Amino acid sequence: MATPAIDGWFTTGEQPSLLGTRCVTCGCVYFPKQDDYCRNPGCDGSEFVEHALSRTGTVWSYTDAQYQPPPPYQPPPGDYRSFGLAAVELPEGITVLGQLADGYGVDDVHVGSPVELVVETLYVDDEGPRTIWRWKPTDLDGGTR
Amino acid sequence: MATPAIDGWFTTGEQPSLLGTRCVTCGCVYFPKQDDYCRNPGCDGSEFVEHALSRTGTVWSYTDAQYQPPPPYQPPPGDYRSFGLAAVELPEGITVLGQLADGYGVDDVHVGSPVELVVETLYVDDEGPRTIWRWKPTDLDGGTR
Amino acid sequence: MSDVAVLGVGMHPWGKWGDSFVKYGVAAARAALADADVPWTDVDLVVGGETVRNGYGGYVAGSTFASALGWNGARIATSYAACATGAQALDVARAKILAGQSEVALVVGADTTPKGFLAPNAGERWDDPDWLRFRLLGMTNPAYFALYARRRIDLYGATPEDFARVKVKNARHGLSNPNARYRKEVAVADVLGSPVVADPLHLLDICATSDGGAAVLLTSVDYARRRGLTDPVRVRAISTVTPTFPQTVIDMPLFSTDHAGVVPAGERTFKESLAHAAYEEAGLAPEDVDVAEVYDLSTALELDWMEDLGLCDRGTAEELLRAGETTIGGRIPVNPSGGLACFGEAVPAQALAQVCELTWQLRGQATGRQVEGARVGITANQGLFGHGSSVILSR
Amino acid sequence: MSDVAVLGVGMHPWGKWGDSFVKYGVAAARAALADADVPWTDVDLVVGGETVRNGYGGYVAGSTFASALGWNGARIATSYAACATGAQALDVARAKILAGQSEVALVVGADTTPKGFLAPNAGERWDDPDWLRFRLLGMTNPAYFALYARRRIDLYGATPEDFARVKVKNARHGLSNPNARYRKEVAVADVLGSPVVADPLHLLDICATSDGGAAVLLTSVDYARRRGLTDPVRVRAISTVTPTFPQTVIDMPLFSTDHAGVVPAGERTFKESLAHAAYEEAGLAPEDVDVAEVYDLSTALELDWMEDLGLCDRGTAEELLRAGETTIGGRIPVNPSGGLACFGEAVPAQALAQVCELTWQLRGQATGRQVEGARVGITANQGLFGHGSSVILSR
Ligand SMILES: [Zn+2]
Ligand SMILES: [Zn+2]
Repeated sequence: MATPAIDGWFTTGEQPSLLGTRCVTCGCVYFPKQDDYCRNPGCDGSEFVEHALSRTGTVWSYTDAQYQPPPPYQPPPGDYRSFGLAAVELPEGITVLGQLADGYGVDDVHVGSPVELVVETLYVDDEGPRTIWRWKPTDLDGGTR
Repeated sequence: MATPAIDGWFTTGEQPSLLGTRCVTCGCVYFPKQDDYCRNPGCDGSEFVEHALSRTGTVWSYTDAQYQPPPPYQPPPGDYRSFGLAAVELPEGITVLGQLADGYGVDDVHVGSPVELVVETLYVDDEGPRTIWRWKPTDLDGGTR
Repeated sequence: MSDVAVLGVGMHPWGKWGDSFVKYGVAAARAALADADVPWTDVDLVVGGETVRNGYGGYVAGSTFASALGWNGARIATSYAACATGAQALDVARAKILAGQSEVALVVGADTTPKGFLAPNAGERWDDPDWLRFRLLGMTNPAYFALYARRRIDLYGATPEDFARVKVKNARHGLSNPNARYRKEVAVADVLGSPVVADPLHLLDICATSDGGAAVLLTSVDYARRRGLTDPVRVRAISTVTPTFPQTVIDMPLFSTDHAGVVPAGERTFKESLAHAAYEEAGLAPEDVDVAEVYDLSTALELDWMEDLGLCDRGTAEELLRAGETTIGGRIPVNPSGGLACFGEAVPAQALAQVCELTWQLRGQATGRQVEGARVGITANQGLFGHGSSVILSR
Repeated sequence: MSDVAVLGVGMHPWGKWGDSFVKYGVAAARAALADADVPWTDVDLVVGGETVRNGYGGYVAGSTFASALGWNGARIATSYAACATGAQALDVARAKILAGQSEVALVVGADTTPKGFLAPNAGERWDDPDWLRFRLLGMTNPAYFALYARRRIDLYGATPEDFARVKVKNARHGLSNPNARYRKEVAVADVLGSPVVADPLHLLDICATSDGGAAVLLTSVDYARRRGLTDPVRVRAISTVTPTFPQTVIDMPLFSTDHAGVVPAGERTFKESLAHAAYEEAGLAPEDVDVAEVYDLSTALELDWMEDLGLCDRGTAEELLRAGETTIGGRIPVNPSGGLACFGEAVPAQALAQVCELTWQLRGQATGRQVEGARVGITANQGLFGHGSSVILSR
């Protein structure tokens, strides 16, 4: 059975989403989760609730990894294949990094193009597949490119 | 065959000695070896020759290790046995740390008592015994203790 | 005018909490800000005491704390100096204030430490003396402390009972200190009955490693005055001098002393010179000191420090101790906070914790451990590789 | 008077020498002392730029260099601030001088770096973003640089050829620089023919990691005058400001920006604010700048920096580049040293190397790469976790 590569950073259902926290005092959202202190300099809040981030957003920028990254990166089984990476602006005003979904690369996105969150296998270890969130392009033809 | 636990720090013959270096410019002696720059603030020497330290000296202070030290310490085979440690003043004016020779402990030395350098097995690895310099008390009865 | 004001101090209690060092640092920082009644947004400089055992966030402690408190555009700096880290961070903050480049500087140190002996980070490093001393000699930190302790016995007639008395005293001092980790009476027999770690030192002679955090809010004297504080606690000296060659006392984590055969050794040992420079800078003398916080990594080291600070002659610290003169109420109380004996060591926070304690003492706020009428306090510590510090505060 | 004098500068050539970082640092320090004709024993403060990849000696760089040069009782400090380390070390030295606590301060940075991608230290650290970004995303440093480069293409019409032109220019600049590691002409076709590492960046767009060392001897203006130097190169500004919340540009090694939904973003980006603070402190404007040394971790980043420093409007750096205005002889030469393109990055030394180069430029000693008549120079760099610096020197 697939398990997340890290606990508590995202949900894994049909409509997965990233899990951050929101400061109860000022409303600022944090990803990864912030539980102890609010990083808004005008707020000394210390109470947080879990907050699911928007599942869709637009590409702020993007690239790929044409060489295998060094450890602690865990390569998937088989020969190395490059993968895409994108920083995605979510409507609530936070930009989040992620790999591009399997099969998508830098030619499938441009600055401003829409993506949605998916969960896919990152690597496989003794306990089976380990999953991670990824950004999947949703408008392959409608871009301005 | 026994090999030193570290290369070039000591000789292993019948009269073993620690190997340091001496600054050709000012004569300051260094142990461990100093090869690149002289640490005498009044000297900018950068040429050094190997220098064998005195094989005998007097105890500056001493203690033992009654608990097994953490890695990268490599314990010898078998149950843990405590070992002695001493800082020894050599006649040329340098004080050097070392374990006490096998079988000797804190009751066998006192501040000012004489010791001489021996080489013994520190631990054993795939390539056999690994040796280290140690200080051996030479006047077990003549002390003022 | 080369003074700066200590406007606020704060700590996160020492213990083994298992949280991130950042949480302790933020708690201490907010406590210091609250103590001074200064808003975070007034802070124009954050100096972090680095911790080298907590990933990248620890290497960039100034940034980590500034970010956690909320980026406000303040300048940042990060200092590292082993056990003297906190004092050096304080020194950077003071210099920036005296240079007119900062008015309100927050200095923060915090650590999360592993159990047991402090050991080097993972990996093989055949050119790193701190790694090699474990590999080749099994020479732990307590073994170095034991060398110094043994010399007191062989040279000055100290006894293991004397060392135990230091622990007994400090345990009593720390009983009601809310930030101390250990708050329990200890008897001489408890110390002598605890296992020997490195002869002559018992487990209870040696300080533990702890989690903890401490913060000091330094400001210009002008800023303090504008806030109505005309008589704040002031930093009078921060000594961070280094040894002079040849250093002839074996120093953790080294294998040897310097060679004294060519250049003669100086008149003062390194630890003596730390205190000497502090007194010179403050224009004060040992006789002026009312209270001292010194680095009792071991009980015996506290006795060394008393002499290094000039609080008594060489070889006579045991006399003062036995006479009760270093207890609160005595002539020169040492470690009224309870010292490392009650706190355990949290490296980048420790020198700042000393400053926190002296501030409370000089303000008369050290409830349950107050040195009455204290006007001048001194701290001392020593780290690896020629680091050390001595800070003098006065009212 | 808030200036300090740059009395001496020195470097150990960049390369892959395989020696200890200490050796490079000592060589650079001795070169700076010789350049200034000041004896080591005059130095009263050593500030080390820390390297976190070289064992304990690297963590305590100030101590390591002071000890290697020979303990002389000087004060020491060690600074860490990722790529801004050298500038922060310089800032500490300047503050101590301006505070009247030092007259002659030696600032030293040196590094030995592994081949290939910079990767985190060994060990599992599930709360360390620098470790997690590799583990969860495979997000290397060049990938961050590529995000910024791609935005120039999509937003401003930059091309991979433009990026290659930066490399061609810098390679030519560095041809006769004796401290540069790479001294070879490069053609646009060479860059575009090299493998893509992180689209759109090719191998030759990205700087290597190098061994190297740099040192700067700072003194009070008084000390310089007493030595007969009435017109030394002066430090006019050292900006080490941090971001303001929310930081809305994704920053290495983080997973996300701050949330801009509650507190509105400030008017300047972090990198813009670094330069802005430097100009304010120096009382100068971008128009006053004759030469710039900026952190070209990638070719495209040099173009970003030109705009961040106000040397041209946003989105117009390519125009200047194509017109040859950033070449020596042009309106505003950028990276006359050859930049990181010719040096490769040696983290704690790099920001000091920039100051060395500007010092040579302002003295008219940059043989083979001299920007004629240069009177004002600016540097810029950015490190991880909200670190960055901008230094202004003038004659
Ligand atoms: Zn909040
Ligand atoms: Zn010499």
